[in-house]
Amino acid sequence: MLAKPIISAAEAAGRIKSGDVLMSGGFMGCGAPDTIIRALKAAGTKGLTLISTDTAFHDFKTGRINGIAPLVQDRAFVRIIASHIGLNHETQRQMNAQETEVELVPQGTLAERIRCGGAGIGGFLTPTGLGTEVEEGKQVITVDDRSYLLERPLKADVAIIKAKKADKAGNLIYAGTARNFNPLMATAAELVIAEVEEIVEIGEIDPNQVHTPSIFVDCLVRSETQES
Amino acid sequence: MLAKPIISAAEAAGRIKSGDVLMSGGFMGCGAPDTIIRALKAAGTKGLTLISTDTAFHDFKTGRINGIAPLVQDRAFVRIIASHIGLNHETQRQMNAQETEVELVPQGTLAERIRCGGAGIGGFLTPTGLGTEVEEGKQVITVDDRSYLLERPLKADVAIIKAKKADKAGNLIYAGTARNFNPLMATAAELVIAEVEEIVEIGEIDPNQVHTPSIFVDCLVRSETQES
Amino acid sequence: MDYTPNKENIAKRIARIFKNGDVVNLGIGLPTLVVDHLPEGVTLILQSENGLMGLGPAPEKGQEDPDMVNAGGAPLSVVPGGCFFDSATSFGIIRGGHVDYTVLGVLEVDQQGNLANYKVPGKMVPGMGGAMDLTIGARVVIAATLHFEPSGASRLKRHCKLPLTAAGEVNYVVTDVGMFEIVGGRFHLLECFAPYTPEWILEKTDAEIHVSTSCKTVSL
Amino acid sequence: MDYTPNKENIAKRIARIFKNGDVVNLGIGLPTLVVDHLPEGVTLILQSENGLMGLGPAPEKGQEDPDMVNAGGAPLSVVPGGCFFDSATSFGIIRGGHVDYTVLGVLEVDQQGNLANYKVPGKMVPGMGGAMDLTIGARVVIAATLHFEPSGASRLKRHCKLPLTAAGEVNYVVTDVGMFEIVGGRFHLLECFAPYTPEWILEKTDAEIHVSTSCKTVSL
Repeated sequence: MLAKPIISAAEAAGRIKSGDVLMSGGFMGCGAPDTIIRALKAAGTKGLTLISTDTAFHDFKTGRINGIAPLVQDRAFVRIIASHIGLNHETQRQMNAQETEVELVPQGTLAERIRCGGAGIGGFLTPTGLGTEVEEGKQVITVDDRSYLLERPLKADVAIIKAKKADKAGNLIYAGTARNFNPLMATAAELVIAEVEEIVEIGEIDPNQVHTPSIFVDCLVRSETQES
Repeated sequence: MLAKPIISAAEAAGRIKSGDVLMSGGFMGCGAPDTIIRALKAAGTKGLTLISTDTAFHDFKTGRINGIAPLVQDRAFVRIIASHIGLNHETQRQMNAQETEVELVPQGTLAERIRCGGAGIGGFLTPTGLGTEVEEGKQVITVDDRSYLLERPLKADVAIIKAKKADKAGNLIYAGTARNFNPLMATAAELVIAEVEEIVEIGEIDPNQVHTPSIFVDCLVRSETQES
Repeated sequence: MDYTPNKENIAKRIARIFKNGDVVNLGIGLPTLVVDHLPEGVTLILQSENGLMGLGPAPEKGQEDPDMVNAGGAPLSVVPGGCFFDSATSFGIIRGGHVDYTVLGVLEVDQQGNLANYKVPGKMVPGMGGAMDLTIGARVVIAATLHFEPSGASRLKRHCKLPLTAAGEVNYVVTDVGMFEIVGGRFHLLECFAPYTPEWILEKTDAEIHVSTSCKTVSL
Repeated sequence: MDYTPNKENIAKRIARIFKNGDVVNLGIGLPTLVVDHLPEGVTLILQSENGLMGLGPAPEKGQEDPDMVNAGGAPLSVVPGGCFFDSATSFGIIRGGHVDYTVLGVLEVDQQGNLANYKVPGKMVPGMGGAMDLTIGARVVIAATLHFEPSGASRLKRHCKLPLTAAGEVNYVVTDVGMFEIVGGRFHLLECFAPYTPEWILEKTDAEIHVSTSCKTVSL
């Protein structure tokens, strides 16, 4: 296996351009690529479309903010596709003020749409959302007397993901619930940048225990603990 | 987590009834649940439908036979759904003699159909098979000017699978290419019987390294090396 | 009869529904209270839709692991024999019918089994998160709710007015006055919780309720 | 000019197509010969559809692991940095366009890019295995074949008569007489392999072939 480039967070941020569709891993900030997010904030890139299961925490009362929320705060996104924004007051504010377009997708459907994007599947039939607002504008297909919504794949220009450990080839291992959408997004973007806490030599990861095969990963960024 | 019953191969075979749809893991015999297959052969159960990626090796010239092939030899199956039967002379003989109905499915489509069966997805759109005999009788759906076949989920009454290691709760770890269809089949059957080489205590498997979560597994059978 | 909201009673009654080893997903908020009231000998396998089977108790202060949170983003622990997975697998488990029960909060629930719990248009639009998939996918859907809104109106309705989370998927509603099953387009009162009586519940609830012939009064 | 079948030349020429690090799935049989002819400095990442990235050389006698076989059921080894996955993931990789090249055997290939390689009705019906997914999914599809059938007929056709593996998906055909690209409903001869000449190939092949203006004669 060939080694992948290990780049700085700033270099990673530089590869994300205005107008890009950006996928970001993380669930309420857990498993978000914080180092890359900080660099992207510093770069000041705007005009992005975000695909993420949520927009993490941004609590106007306590001031708590994490995950992708600092980029929402900076109005980096013109459009957000997510399943939940309830704990980010700023995302809700932008949506209600019609500053940012927000498309809400059931979480399981969002996960599967990303998987389909990565797996070359043109769409899938799910019962989720039948008889709700989610059904609007979608084809209803009946198979064996049961109805389903036809949901379509999602792809991105760039995915920024976070793993616990990588080997230099880019094989990834996630920890705990920090896995969430990260392995799915790794398959569904043209450019995949993985932030990792630890980088080991090629051959040091058990081939049975790889969560994301190296071929999905284009480059690696080392996690940096935020200085406070 | 509660412990799952550890049963004998004969008990496992006893839970498979004539008329059942049976999924069996294994790829050319690698990762097949051989101990359960031998017990099922001894039980003499007939009238089954088999879903398996292939029917393993059965070479009339060399006599080599492995995996699910001994059950094919015994005419246990009235119907076989598989992607490849080219290295099992007996399956081909039965098909050509119209003794056994054989439905050939592209391997990726077969894998995804089983995954959909386990994941509550009503069908999926794949380009695989377009413009070929596989298209016959299937709905063609066009999304964004690209055509796809609508393929439907597969489920089974019983899945017999093979893993390297289990804990007593039924969490499974597979080894090498013996993984293949086993984790998919674990999700898509009413009754899932896992044959394993090693059984460890609950808590001894790293929760990050489980391939099949325990809730999919109904009972465990210890692998027995065949006496020759 | 006076009505005093009592979330504890809802959790107590729901906790008695389960048998040992059931796979359960508990929504954030009221539903999570259920684990505090499980009978002796009943251990649930708790699923968390963000990628965990075998949710354990909240870790002690200082023991939190940033890589382990529940679906509300709060720290969690995992029980021995638990495991982690990605979100597609997690919702495969949910949508595929491998979760026995889900317990979800309620804004409105109606006698057709419709549930509204994710959106008040123009006011609160947090997004459905995993609720739509859970409601469709879990074998049994339990709606857990105080019987009345602060206004005094019953949360059990003839027809939900709010946007639906799922249509016709709720099996049971457990409130702080009783337990209801939804079958054939109406609520069936299975139990009323002392001191409330079937007559009182029927009077206070603007929905079609059939008092089951086996309806009992239960002290929680 | 005499024709002598030469599988080695096919493998040699295909081996020169790749650049270092390409992800490649080689079909069983002739295509696997390719690895023996890779130029210095070119290492491929070989995918095996039964669940492996990083296929290594066949293990030595006695070193075979029953849990490690290739898509033909033969023992394999894995290179450092390789990994295993299940069949749904494997075909997600294939169908999703994450395999750069697939090299597949041929019964017939035609000038529309149709490939037939899995079935001779009434005679040989082994099943398509992963070939249909590979042909649809890989970014570049290379058909590898002796130019002629034992009967002397060319395997390059105007129209395939056998059941198709995939319609219009083949990009290149490499035979033992030349290398062809398929564009716009015809074969384009890019190279002919000495001692064969474009004229000889056109004469012997019943298909529409355009000799590329840049067509070279190559000694393999």
